[in-house]
Amino acid sequence: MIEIYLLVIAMLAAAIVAIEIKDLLASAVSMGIVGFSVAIMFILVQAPDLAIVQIVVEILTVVFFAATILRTTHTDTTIQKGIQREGIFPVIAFFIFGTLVTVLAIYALKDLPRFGMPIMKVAEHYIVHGLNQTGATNIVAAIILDYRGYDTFGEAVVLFTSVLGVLTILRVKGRK
Amino acid sequence: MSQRLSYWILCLGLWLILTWTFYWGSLVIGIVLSLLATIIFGGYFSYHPIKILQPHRLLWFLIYIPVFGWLCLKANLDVAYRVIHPERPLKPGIVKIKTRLKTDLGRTMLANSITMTPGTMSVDIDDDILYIHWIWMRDTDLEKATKDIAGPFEKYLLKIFE
Amino acid sequence: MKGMSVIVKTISRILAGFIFLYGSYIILHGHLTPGGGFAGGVIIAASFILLVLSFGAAEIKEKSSYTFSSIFESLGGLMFLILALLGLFAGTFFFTNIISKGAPLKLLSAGIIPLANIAIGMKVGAGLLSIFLALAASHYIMKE
Amino acid sequence: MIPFIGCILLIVIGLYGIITKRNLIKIAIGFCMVEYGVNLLFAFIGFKKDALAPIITSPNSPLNFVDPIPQALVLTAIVIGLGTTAVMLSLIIRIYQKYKTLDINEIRKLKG
Repeated sequence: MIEIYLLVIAMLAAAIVAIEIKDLLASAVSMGIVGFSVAIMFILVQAPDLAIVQIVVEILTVVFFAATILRTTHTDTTIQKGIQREGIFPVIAFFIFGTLVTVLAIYALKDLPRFGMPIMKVAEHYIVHGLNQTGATNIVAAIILDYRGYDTFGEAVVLFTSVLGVLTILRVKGRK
Repeated sequence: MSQRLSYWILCLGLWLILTWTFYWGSLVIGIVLSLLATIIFGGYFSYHPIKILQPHRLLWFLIYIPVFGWLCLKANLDVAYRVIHPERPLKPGIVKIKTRLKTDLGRTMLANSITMTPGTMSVDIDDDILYIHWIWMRDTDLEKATKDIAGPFEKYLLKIFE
Repeated sequence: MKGMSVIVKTISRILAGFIFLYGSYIILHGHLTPGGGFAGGVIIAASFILLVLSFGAAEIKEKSSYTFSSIFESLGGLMFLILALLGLFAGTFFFTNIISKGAPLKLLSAGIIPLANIAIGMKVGAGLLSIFLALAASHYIMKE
Repeated sequence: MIPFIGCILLIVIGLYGIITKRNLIKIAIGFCMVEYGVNLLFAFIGFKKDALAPIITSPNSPLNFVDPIPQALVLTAIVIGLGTTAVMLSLIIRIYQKYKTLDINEIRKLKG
């Protein structure tokens, strides 16, 4: 349990560094630290599938960010000391929205089951009958590819659309 | 063609280690996948298969591992001594050395061995010239520096990879 | 983007195939062990990305790699759709597992799940590879 | 309860980046933070004490597993997140090519 608390603290610290630091490359690397601590926490809450995907996807995310930063610029020129006149409105907006989100989230968290004691009504059926009905011993694979195949299909469509979007945005000139 | 054969053997060995079984379905899939990996990536691989089959190279490699461990230990103690010593006897700098190894794999192994021993680090490589960052520049002369840094590794690597 | 030194090239030459094999292992054992199409597909994409990064974008034939990755992505999507429609053709529902389940805990079991994993892996890997080529490879985007 | 609050705090930090930062890459990083927070919250909700990962290792083993459904939902969400991040980054590259800056205030002034 204690290791989850420590990792949460490390993750929050790295997140603040990633938002606040001036060098954009260092910012991307700090975001990588956040992602890797998320991956370690996935292992600690017994989700190895998620941990594998998170680690690999995190590496690719940092590579994509690095490619973008090499294409554009290295330093964040918008950071300056003190609060300017034009910078005060976003801060007020953040305070309003941040407190709103926090209060509402904590209010909603009261309805959730306590940490470590989930309600598993549907999952019980999948766990007990999963091996007989699908033949897969990895219950997560059985759910994403058999019980909830539609979900995965929609995901494939979204990924296809995003690839299409990237190639369309970045192409040199339109076809005549 | 022969390079691809050696790469195929390596890939199949990796598959057997990963699955750790001789179940026929898994074996057939492993052979097909190794072929696929060889077709896609094998063209970049350049190590002659005859060299894998010669047993004395493997023997020299087995000898090289403890030798490397001993050199690494000595370098560790040396760096620790320099850190603890009150006067900090450091004279860092970058020196040039010349290697006798011809193959890419041998040069890579030499550069990695130099990097993994504490105190020396290979910075760049240009054909047979290596640029080494050294924590205690004993000599800046090319011949002497080569003898000091690369000498102990090169003896064995020449026998393994050439 | 130029290539890196001979050390990086030599190591990545050896490792790229191994990474590809490991990704395939993750995909094919997705119904038995942690992993599956998503993770394995990204790992396979990573093996090609390693080659592009170490040899430089000038070395690869950019046009043909785009064609290859688009073909593989479409193939993956098509394979997944056909697997889903198989249940409909057999007289039951969309996404029915109609192939025999086989013995549990063996590689060749679980009906369409390994095949669907392969389809997902092809789709994810090829899609992410083409995203990477578009973001990082030089000729396609801009002539500065 | 405390791990849940950690996730909420990560989401709020991401929100802070999105709202107050003026650099486009920082805004993209803020979106990534929000995504991580949501994924982690889902995985934490499914956690069960002293239970194993949902993988059957032998036919007669006891079925004391954590909740697999949040894991299955998050698995697709992670890869979709990478896709949306890639679209965001390509838009950033195009904006930089056109305006030669990443500052959104400058871009607003230069528009038109």
